[in-house]
Amino acid sequence: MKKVINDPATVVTDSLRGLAAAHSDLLRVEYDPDVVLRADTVVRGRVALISGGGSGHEPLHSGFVGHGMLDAAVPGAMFTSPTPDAVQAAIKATTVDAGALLIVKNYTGDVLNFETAAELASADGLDVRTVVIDDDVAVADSTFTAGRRGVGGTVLLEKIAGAAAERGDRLDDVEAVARKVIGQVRSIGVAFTAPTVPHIGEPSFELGPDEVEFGIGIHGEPGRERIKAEPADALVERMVSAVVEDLPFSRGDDVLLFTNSMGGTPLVEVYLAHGIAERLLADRGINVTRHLVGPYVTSLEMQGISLTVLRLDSELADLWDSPVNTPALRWGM
Amino acid sequence: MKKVINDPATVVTDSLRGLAAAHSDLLRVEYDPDVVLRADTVVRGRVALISGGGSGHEPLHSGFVGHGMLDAAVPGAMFTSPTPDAVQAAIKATTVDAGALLIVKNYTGDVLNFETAAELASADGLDVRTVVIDDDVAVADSTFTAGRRGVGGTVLLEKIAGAAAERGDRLDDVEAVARKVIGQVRSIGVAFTAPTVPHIGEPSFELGPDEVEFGIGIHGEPGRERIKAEPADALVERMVSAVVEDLPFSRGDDVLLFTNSMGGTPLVEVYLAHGIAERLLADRGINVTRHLVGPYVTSLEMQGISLTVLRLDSELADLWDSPVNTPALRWGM
Amino acid sequence: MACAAGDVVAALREAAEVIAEHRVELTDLDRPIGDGDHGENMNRGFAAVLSTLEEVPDTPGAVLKNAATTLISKVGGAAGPLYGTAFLRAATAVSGKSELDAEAVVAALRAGLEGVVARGKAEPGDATMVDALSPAVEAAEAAKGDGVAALLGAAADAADKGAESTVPLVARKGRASYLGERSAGHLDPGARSTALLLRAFATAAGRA
Amino acid sequence: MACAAGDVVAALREAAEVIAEHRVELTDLDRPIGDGDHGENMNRGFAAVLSTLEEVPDTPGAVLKNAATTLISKVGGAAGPLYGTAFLRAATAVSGKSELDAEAVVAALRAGLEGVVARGKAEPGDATMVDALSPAVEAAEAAKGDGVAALLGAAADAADKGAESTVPLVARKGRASYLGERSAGHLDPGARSTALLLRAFATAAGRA
Ligand SMILES: Nc1ncnc2c1ncn2[C@@H]1O[C@H](COP(=O)(O)OP(=O)(O)O)[C@@H](O)[C@H]1O
Ligand SMILES: Nc1ncnc2c1ncn2[C@@H]1O[C@H](COP(=O)(O)OP(=O)(O)O)[C@@H](O)[C@H]1O
Ligand SMILES: [Mg+2]
Ligand SMILES: [Mg+2]
Ligand SMILES: [Mg+2]
Ligand SMILES: [Mg+2]
Repeated sequence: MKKVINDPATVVTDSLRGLAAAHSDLLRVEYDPDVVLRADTVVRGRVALISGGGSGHEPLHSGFVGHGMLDAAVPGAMFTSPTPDAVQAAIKATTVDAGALLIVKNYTGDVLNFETAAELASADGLDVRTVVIDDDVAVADSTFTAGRRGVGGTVLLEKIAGAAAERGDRLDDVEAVARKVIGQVRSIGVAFTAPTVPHIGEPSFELGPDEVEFGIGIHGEPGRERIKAEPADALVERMVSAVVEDLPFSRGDDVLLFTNSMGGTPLVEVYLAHGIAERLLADRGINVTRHLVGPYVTSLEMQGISLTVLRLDSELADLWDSPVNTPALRWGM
Repeated sequence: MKKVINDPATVVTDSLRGLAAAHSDLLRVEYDPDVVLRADTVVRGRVALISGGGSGHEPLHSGFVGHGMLDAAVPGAMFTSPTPDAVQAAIKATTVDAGALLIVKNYTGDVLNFETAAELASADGLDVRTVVIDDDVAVADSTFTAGRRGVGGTVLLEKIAGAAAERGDRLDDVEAVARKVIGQVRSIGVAFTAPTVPHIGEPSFELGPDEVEFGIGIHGEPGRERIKAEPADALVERMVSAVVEDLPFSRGDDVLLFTNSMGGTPLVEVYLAHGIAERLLADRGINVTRHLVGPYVTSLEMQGISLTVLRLDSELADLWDSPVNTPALRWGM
Repeated sequence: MACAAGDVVAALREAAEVIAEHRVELTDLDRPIGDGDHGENMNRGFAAVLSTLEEVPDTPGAVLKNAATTLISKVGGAAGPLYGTAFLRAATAVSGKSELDAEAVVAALRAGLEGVVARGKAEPGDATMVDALSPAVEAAEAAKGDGVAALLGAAADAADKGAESTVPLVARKGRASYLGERSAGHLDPGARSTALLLRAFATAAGRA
Repeated sequence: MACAAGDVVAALREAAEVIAEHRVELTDLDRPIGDGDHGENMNRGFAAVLSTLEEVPDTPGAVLKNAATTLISKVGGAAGPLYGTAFLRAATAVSGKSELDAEAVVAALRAGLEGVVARGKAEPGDATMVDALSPAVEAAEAAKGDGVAALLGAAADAADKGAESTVPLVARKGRASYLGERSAGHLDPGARSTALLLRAFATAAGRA
């Protein structure tokens, strides 16, 4: 394993020091427990939006702290949920009178740790709610399983809920818009290689030279199915139909299409996939009116891509378009 | 080789279709020859800023087309300079009365092809100049060699010259500020893995499990020296001193520090390196007043990072801060 | 024989040592069906527990409660809140007592199991730590007439078997469940760590 | 024997075929010391030249000029403008002639060499295509009394040797120069493609 690190045990904290140096205008970092906070001061009457999870998915979540998006991000160890004390520290630093919404990706660890923190904060008299995003159609949704994972849709959720919080919506309304996004967003991922977690030092799984994991998560867990490598047209068709048939999206829908690099896949391929996906959606009468392309929800150096489709109405489109100023997403200011 | 492509022969064009779909507000693409153009109309009195080169370095250059940066990008085949007819098409589409500046990375192929195009355009009565960026300190600069390569500094040059063109500077002045940037910017890169060019299908070079190429370019050409893998502190120190001693940068300098991912290195490591580099510069009394961190000048999926340092004065800092709106760099609007 | 606070401390020391020894094994078990961090998570947590054991509180319950808080804040992942809750419920079950007899140890184990189930909603057969802990509690109950060391030995044996029983199962909770049918054929890492912890407790009790 | 436009076309067809056959070899030569595209570049260019050869212009110079324009716009990289310039200068050197005798062929080769040097500023010994082309021109000059086919054969032989001579050299132009000392020990891909082109021309001339 060759990586730009000093010590697997300190890689997350060491990286946060660079993040803090690079973006001191937007955010500040507190250490032990590690939390990333908006640089501007906490505002009375504004709902605090907080997210977090295992590290290794950068820019998720720390790169989305700033105006119009997250008030705090709580980075856990690599691929490991942060602990409740860190989440509590983020809540304490950002939450005043209007309460807080915690955005949690649906993994047992994240759900348990964030819910524990929310309970403890509620016991302190704060109105702290959690929403759990579970947009990955690769996982069968059933009460007999841990349920679907939260993946690419998380970025869209953080942006849209962040815009609602920024414009002063009350907690009920921020929560409602968040639940609307969760209800209307679906994702699927594929991987060509496995990520290497620093403290393990070897790839999380092995793939043959023409094997592809279909329905991959973002933690190096293998996908739902192993398929043969195929041309981009066929692969993207497989992904688009998995996503479209799930919600299902229908003819006439306006959608946001988000084509994501899992980290190691070059941008040239991500745009290539995006172009194909847009065409395949258009063939089905689905209208892509908003676009996002790039490495936003990654799994370290894993090669692969994911597609996320969010059905838009005018409220969601407006919130998406609202100004945002974070290290990784910025427009309108 | 597993990649999201249909055919190595059409990968660049196929990818441009996705770029065009994703950013129709900012740019439009013309095909055969392939050129990426600003979506808004050409303005009389404004210098056209054009760059380009082999593909595979995305977002360079296409991702920097837009307000305050490039008027056109000319993407060649993978790692292969575009041909003069494509550069001429870009010149014709963007250049009115104020002339054009071509930003060329110093590779024999790019220089020859862009200069040929510039000569042909000059013969048509247009004022077309070229500046050649050669910021890579890994290569010995000598009239007996092809000279230094153009690498990470190219992004900073395109941003700053783009801001000068946007505010209406005359060609002489845009060229002068471009030459100032070229005179004050230095870079160095390292690689842990080699990129795989689609039409070749295998990595460009082999590296042992603990070998690092020091002084790498961005085309899969091996570096100047092969070293043993070492902790981030030592590696970044080696990089910082190569850069600082070259210009040299001195105590009291204000600089922009740009820490770049070569593509396959996760952001968490890039920020980690950035934090170390900032500290090492501070130790030398060099003041980092502007920051850029991320995958901006890549070499497909190659793992590695580069450091670029630009000495700032108030003119360069102002131009850096000016509004920019491109797919890959955006602020102030 | 009954356990005083010092005995619980000794058991936790033994647990920390065993977890450290099996760090790589636990992580390797978590790689094919999870995200390859269970050994790291457990080791980070128990190393932290170890570092808090210098000052010994005066009751077994207090020792367990400190361990619970440390595990909740240091382990992370799914295992952190689950083991944290288990230790917290165990602590509550025996709070106030200065020594734990066999009855009390079984009550603590059962409370721990109930805590895991309350938090994680897993049932036996879902291929989780519950598959080790649940038969362990039954075996402890059955052996409680033979004293603390013996009942913990019986619990550890049952946990080993229970952990083995996860191999053919299709996981229905935790990350492994994302794999569907592909999760079958693997030993659940959390079940294994539960078995290791119980074995460590039995070893420490046997020594006392 | 002298070459008419049709003979130049035949030579270019042969060249396109030889380049296609050696595409992988040229790319492999470019990988350790360059960016691994020389075979692709040359093949893209000569395939394009081939596709323009249906309509034969009436002079050798016109055929060469068309080839030059196509190479400039299709090869890309360093080799594109260099070979393009070589063909353009060669075309200019023989423009107007309807047939090329040995003298004219040598003049065309020499003009091509001068074009490459004018554009690329490489000197013999810099480990570039100049190391193949420069001795080839001298050999052609020396053999011009023996007719076109023989002088091209002599040129190809000299180019082969010249290409081989780049192996021990430290490159001073092109991408290979970035490697410094590490560039020694490799055959320069452009020198190899020059030798292949001259061999193809000699083969075609031998057939005519
Ligand atoms: N809902 C659950 N109920 C009981 N145990 C669970 C549950 N989810 C996960 N586990 C246990 O946690 C173990 C994984 O722990 P760990 O790897 O540390 O956390 P994570 O899965 O978050 O990376 C699994 O092997 C399983 O035994
Ligand atoms: N300045 C130069 N003068 C002469 N030949 C050169 C020069 N630079 C490069 N070459 C030739 O070009 C060849 C490389 O061509 P190619 O791989 O197609 O282009 P690129 O280096 O741009 O990828 C080298 O092997 C060398 O023979
Ligand atoms: Mg985990
Ligand atoms: Mg090239
Ligand atoms: Mg795990
Ligand atoms: Mg080349």
